[in-house]
Amino acid sequence: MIQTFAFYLFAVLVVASGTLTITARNPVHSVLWLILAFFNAAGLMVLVGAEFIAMLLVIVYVGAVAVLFLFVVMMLDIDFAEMRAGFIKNFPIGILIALVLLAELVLGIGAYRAGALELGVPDGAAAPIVGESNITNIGALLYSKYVFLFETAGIILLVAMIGAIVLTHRERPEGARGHQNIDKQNRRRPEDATELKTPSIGKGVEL
Amino acid sequence: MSILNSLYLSAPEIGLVVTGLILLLVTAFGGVKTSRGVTIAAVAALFGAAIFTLDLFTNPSFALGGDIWSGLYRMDAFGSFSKILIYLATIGCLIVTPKFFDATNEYRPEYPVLMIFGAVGMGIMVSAVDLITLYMGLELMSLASYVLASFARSDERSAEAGLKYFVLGALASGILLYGMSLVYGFTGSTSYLGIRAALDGGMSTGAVFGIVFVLAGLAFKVAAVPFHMWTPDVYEGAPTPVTTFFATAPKVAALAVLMRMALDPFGGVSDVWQQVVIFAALASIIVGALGAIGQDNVKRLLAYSSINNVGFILVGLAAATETGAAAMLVYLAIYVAMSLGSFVAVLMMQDKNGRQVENIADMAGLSSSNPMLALCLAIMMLSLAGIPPLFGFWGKFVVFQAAVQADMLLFAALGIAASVIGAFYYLKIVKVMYFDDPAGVVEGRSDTSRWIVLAITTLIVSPLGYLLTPLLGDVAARAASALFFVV
Amino acid sequence: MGGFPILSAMLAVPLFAALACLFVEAKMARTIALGATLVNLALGIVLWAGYDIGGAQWQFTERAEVFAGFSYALGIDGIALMLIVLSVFLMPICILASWESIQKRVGEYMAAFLFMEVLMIGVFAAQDMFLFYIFFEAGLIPMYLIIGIWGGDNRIYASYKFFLYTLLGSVLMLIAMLWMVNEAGTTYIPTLMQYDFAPEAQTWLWLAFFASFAVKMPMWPFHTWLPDAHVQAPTAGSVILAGVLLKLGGYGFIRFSLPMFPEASAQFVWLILGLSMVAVVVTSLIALVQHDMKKLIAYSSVAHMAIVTAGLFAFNVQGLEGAMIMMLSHGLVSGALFLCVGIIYDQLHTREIDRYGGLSINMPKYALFFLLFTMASIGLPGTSGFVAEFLSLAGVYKVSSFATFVLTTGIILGAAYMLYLYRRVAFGEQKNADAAAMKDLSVREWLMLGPIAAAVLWMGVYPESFLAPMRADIAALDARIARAAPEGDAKISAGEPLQEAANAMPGDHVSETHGAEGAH
Amino acid sequence: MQTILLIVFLPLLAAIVGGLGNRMLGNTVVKSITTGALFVSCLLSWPIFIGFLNGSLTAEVVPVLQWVQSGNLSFDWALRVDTLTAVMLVVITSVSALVHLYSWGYMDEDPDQPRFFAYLSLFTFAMLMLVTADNLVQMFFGWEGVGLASYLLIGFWFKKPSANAAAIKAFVVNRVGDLGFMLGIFGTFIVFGTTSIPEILAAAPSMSGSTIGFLGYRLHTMDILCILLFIGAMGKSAQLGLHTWLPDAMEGPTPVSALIHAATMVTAGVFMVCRLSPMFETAPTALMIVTFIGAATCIFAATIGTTQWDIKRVIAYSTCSQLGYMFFAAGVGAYGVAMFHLFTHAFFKALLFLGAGSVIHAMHHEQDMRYYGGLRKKIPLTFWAMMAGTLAITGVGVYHLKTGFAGFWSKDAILEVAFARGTDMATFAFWMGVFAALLTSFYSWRLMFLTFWGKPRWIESEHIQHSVHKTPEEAGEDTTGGYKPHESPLTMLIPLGILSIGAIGAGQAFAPSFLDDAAFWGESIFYNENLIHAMHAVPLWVKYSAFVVMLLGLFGAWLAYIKDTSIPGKFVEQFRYVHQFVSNKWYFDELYHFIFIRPAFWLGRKFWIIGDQGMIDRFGPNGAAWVVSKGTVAAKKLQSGYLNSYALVMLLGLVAAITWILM
Amino acid sequence: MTNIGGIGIEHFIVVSAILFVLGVLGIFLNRKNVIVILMAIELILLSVNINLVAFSAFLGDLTGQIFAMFVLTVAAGEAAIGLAILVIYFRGRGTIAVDDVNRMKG
Repeated sequence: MIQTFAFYLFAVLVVASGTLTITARNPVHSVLWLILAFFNAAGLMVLVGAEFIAMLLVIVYVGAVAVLFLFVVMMLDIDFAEMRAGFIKNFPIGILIALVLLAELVLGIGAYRAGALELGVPDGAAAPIVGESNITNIGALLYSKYVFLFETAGIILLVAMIGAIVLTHRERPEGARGHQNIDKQNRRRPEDATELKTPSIGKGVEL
Repeated sequence: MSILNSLYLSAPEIGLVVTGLILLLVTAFGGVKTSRGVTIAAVAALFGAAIFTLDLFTNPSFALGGDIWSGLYRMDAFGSFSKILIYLATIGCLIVTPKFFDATNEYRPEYPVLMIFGAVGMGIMVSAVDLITLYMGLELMSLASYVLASFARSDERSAEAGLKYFVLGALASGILLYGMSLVYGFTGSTSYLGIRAALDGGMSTGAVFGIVFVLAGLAFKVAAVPFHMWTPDVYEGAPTPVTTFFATAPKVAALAVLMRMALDPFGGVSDVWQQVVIFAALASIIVGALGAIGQDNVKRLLAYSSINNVGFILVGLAAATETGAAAMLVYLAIYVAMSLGSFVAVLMMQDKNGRQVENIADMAGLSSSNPMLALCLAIMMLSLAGIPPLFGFWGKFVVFQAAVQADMLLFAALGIAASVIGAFYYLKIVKVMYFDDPAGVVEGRSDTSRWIVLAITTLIVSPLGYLLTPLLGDVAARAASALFFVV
Repeated sequence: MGGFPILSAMLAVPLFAALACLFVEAKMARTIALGATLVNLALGIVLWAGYDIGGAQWQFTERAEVFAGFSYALGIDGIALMLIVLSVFLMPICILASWESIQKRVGEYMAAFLFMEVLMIGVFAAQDMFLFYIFFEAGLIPMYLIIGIWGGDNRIYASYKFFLYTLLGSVLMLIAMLWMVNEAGTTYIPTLMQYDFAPEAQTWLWLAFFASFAVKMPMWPFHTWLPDAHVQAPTAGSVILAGVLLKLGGYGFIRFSLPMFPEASAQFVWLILGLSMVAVVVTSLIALVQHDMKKLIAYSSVAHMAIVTAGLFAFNVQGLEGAMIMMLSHGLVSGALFLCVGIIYDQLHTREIDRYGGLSINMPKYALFFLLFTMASIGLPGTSGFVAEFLSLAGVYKVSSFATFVLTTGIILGAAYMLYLYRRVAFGEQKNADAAAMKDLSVREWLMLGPIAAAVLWMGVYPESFLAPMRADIAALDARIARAAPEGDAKISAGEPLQEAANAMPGDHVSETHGAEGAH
Repeated sequence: MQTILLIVFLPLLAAIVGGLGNRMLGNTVVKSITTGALFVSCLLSWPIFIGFLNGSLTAEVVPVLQWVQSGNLSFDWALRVDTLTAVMLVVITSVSALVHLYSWGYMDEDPDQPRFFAYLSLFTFAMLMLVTADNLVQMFFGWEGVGLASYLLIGFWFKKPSANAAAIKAFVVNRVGDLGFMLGIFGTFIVFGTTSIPEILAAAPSMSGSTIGFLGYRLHTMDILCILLFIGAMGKSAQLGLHTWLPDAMEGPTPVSALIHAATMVTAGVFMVCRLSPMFETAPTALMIVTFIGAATCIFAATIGTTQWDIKRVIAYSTCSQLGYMFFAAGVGAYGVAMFHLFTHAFFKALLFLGAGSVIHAMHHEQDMRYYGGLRKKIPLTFWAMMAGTLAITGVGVYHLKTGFAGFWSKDAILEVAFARGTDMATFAFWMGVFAALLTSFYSWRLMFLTFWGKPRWIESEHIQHSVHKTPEEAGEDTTGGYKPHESPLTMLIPLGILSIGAIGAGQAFAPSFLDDAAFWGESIFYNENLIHAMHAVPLWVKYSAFVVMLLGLFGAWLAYIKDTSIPGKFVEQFRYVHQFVSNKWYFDELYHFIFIRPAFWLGRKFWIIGDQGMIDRFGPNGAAWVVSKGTVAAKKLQSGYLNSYALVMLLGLVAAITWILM
Repeated sequence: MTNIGGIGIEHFIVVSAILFVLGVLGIFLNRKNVIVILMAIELILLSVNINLVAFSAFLGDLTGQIFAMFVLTVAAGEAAIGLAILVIYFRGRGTIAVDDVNRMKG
């Protein structure tokens, strides 16, 4: 019973916050709604016993990705007032198609008729070991069967990193605003930074 | 399969990754000045990978390879064939790149590194026999591609290209993934073997959805209509060497994946997707041709041309037979040569300030100012149009042969009739170069490496290419048979 | 001829010459081109001389399985022999025709022509269907370039039209070929010529081939590319276009459509005859009102080609041989007419008929040649045109008297437009000083026109030379299609012969009058 | 009999040498070669003719060269010599030789003489090929060859637009006939499986009752074949309907008119009907048509002849009319008679033409008889030659004296045989022939009177004005304008003399052989002995009818052009419309112009502009291009550059695919 | 596992489908801001993850969860690249309004 209630709560919330994410005028609000959606989705995952993924979702998404979004929204310094509201001109047809898709998905898959839905039969190779925790089970698989992909995932993150750096990193030319010479900064001594002046009274200082 | 076996059979990818990592270190410490060295090293690595793959391909004991990495990955003739093409195409693209960035001085050693990782991603894709592997490989390739598309940071068009590519690519990934999730749910497996077995045993509506979503996601990668919209913009906006890359290696990878996906896990239910593929093929041929006709920008034109050609390749897929698959591979191989050649020729056209000439009108009279270049480009164009005796004809020939053998006569007739529309814009390039009065814009001299790439591709595309037909046909047939080899 | 691969040699000579031409300067290119075409002409003569009339159907065969899916199989029968000889005969003339008039990009021009020669010979010599197709379609490229680079003012439109129109026609044929090969399991033309396809399939296959050959011929209403292409092409381009390229369509019909799909061919006789009839009347009338010399001759080509198609689909020996001779004859005659136009075009740079006039006065030799070719074009007996027209129409008569009647009106209309042209160009007052100042034939032009004139007369007076090599092949073809031959409308039914002559006088009456009047 | 090879090919050789040698050889050499060759041919021909005349020679075929062998259709170059051919040989070579000679004088001032002589010789060759043909195709070769030569010679003065137009007209109208001829040959080939004339003639009776399909109708085989072939003959012999080219052909030099358009080529049709007479005899309907056309032409041309002013046109219509006689003679079955008229006609008509040429020569190229008059004394030799010709054509002769000029023998025989034949059509032809004889006499004498009698009216001629550099006003009372007509040179007079002999004596000399000697003709034509007997047995009034109408014509002409020259004016006044109709040649040219030529050009333009450009191109290639360009615009529009719409299209595709599959 | 307190797999599928459609809608109905599009993509990936996890749970097979984990990883990388591209785009153009991203078209 409580599970049913929890499901509907999370489900309604995730849909609502998802809707608000894409409709909010202010991108900051969007990010926040997105975070809410993630939380609720994590709740749904917990409900089916996938605690590890749920936690991952919260940590990776809320902790990293969403914050990254926020960061960029702030950084880009967008004049939100200028942001045009409203939707594109083929809004009705877009909505219509989306609804058709939704209807097809929902009806087509036959999700509403409980019991009529036939899931596949797994071969059991990745069946969870009964009694072990979710995280243990996942770990066991991840480092044995999926080790190849695990490594690949690493490469993907590496590429993402290289990409982000290559794209955004700017070697600022000497003298330009924001240019930093780390060597120079390291070599800096107090005596270089501060100069003691003994100004005569009433004369002021020549800087 | 033991872990050693797995390591051995995936050695090309592993080797490339290791090289990539080392080069990355070199990059990190050496900075921009290592660019050229890193490029050469990357070419060498890719070449080595290609040789090794070739060895795997020709080694009889690995004729049909086997599933490695716990059934996530398969070494077979099909994968090897595709990978060799991918590596060679990547090499070609890498060779012709550095000079391009001379004008803006934006070349960075990360470029070859990204290419290597991209190539690895493609390698993984084409060898994947598990949805997850496929997804990982695809994303590895895609991420590298997104970055490469926006590599020319000073060029606004490059950024826009990257952005469009990224957004739409991510959407496509989303569709693909959603489909994968459905397939997983309704077949209970992510491995191709399991999926095929489950689908052969009967298919639920959910699985159908999954199949369509997956194929739609892949259609984006191959740029088939109606998932082609990104292509012209990205091809135009991305730096030309990157466009060259997009038009070749990832195309091969995406098509190979599509083939494997359609014919292996979904091979038993071909009636589900066949009609959709037929439609996509015809639509691609027509839309590609129509779109190309109105273009003033040669890169954009070639983008539409690639859509057009994908349509022809899909004709082979629509046949859903082994000959069809072999035909697609033959076409792919020829297409890579043609595409590479045409883009390199475009790359070699620079004005007196060293800027890239992209406007078709500026190519006017190229045949008088630079006859060899014009000749090569003309050969490429006529070959792309599928006019014999150029080798491009052979590609069309085999795919339509496959379609005819599969008794899809009307489809074949429509497709080939639509190819005439396509011939129009290829002729337009020839016309501009040969018939129009010189515009005197193209001036630049190009370096030897590009000439070499152009010469090789031109030779392949020229009638001499027909001498390759037995070899190519044989190899493609072997590769295709691997696809139909049911364990 | 022993083992010498003469057909390959004929392909190789111009091919290498073409490659050489790309890299040398103008003067050298001309020489190379002329040399190569002359060598090929010599080889062609050797070929003709070595052809064993009454020997094997396919001679000089060569075969190499170097390709996947098709083979490099060459070989000729009498029909192909004649067309090859026509091609190699016209080529040196084309080169000569371009000797002075082409001044830009000479190397490329010569190369294009030499490639053209390779492809033409290849088409006729190919024994493999896909090899044929490759040669067949490849011809578009050099011709496209020739029209587009060295053509007239509106060359772009013409070259596109030429290229795309003919391409569209031939791609459908490719599909049909693929199906046939799939069905019959061979690409070898001689085998396919004996293969019996199911009649229902034949219909579609025939239509697909028709799409290609009808455009190539060109048959009405697929002809509109031809006037444009001819008008814009340089002289030699027109010569080759009219002389050889149009023959590819006829060759296709005779090599593919008829022997491979006899039933379908019979089924579509009405279509062919109908289109041919329309073509003869309509295009002849159109030719009558042209102001552009080349356009006029181009339209006349359409009319003449209609006779070819009609003859081919007459399903009898006369029709087939007539059509073949018509192809050869038209190749020579229309080629020569285009040369005639080219000769004066080179001097005055206009094809406008009204700009000329009275050329007989200052160019008598030219006028004589022009007259000869005009007469050959309208089928004056003694020239090749007559033998061609006569045989094909005699053949057609066996199928349909009505078609023959309409087709034969072509001889009236043909005479009208050709003589009208001749009158306006060669006769009349010298209206324009510049036209009046034109020089008569130079030695080079003599060398161009003379051989053609000789060939035209030879073919007209002693066509046996040309008929003999084809006889066996035509007979074989006739035997092959005999089973489907349509019934003619003549259908003679015997009746009671008249007992006496129409103007017989009653005998008794005779004796009476005789007795009364006596001898005169 | 290998001489036939020489006879036929010498002119060809001369033509080639003369034509190609042209300016290189010079006028005199070319003229000598061609004329010489013709005289040799002529001299070789007469022995053959005489040989047949006295029965010492028999029909023979001399093969020359294989021509065409295609399936069961084969025909070769071969020269057939029989009586019919022999008759034609002498006619052709004699007239041709004389015309060659005549042309030395007539064409003396022309700059293009070699070309002229080459054409003449070429014509002779073609004509000889025609008459020696052993098969229909070779006959057709000659047929077209003479057509070519005729075309070239009519258009010899190619600077004159009228000459060019006439040349084309001649060729094209002839081609209309050729259409029939060709169809006839094809049909013959279908029916008999051969084009060899002897074989056809042998097989013809067996096919006489059969029917054949033609243009969707079922017709009697032999009738339709003969009609088709006769259409060819109509074209060449300028019979009613296809006659329009002949008067215009007078644009050519006068010797040409004499040779081609009087003596030889135009009679080819008659020759053909005679050659194929056994075949025609199996086709009653066709013969009816031949008779009718012949009779109609005969009277029709004669009416026009009475109103023409151009001296050559009068003779041209006269030719047309005389050909009509020949045809209806053939039509009623009297082929020998037709050939006889052909034979005599060749002499007197050539004579008339050459005489007219001589007049024209004398009158500084003026051809309008209105500007002649009183030339009798100025050019007496020409006058007497013309007189001989006129007497011949009008058929002066007295039956009971058994004497008369050439025309008397042949024309009267035709009238008699038509009467004797007795059928309705033949009787119709007879009456037409009689009436035409009246008109013939009238226009012939009209010509003579206008030209040689009366007062000179020369100064009104522009040609004369040009010559004497005076206007009529300046000349005042002197209507000669001071112009002095001069008699023609000897080269022209000699042919006139020789032909005069023919015109006077040919009938008398050869009538027995041609008319009554079945052995003379042998197998070469269908010879109906009974008919000839019937011919001789006609009533006396029939025999004298021609003579009477001749006198009437003479009287009428004398009345109108000598006695009271105002009569023609009054007559014209009275019967304005009739005169207009007749003098405008029954409006045939206008009619043809209206129903054939104008529509042809109109249709040509419409087919071109509306058909080719407006329909085929517009909806074909250009239409396709238009569709493609619209598609291009649409494709470009779709590619809007907006991410949203790209995503939308992707989604659309996805939804469409799903919907498609689910449905 | 067949259901959790009456909640079957179909419920999860519906939720995920709605989220998926929302994400898609977010992409093509948005004209304001490219960042929101990136967020919409995250929504799509979220829907996929819900699907995968739910299937995994109901199938009793961990593959789905592993898959979801990899999706999460990749999504993070994708977000990083996306934002990086967005940044350089903004640097060049000074705007991230979706409507302005149409320099290239046709």
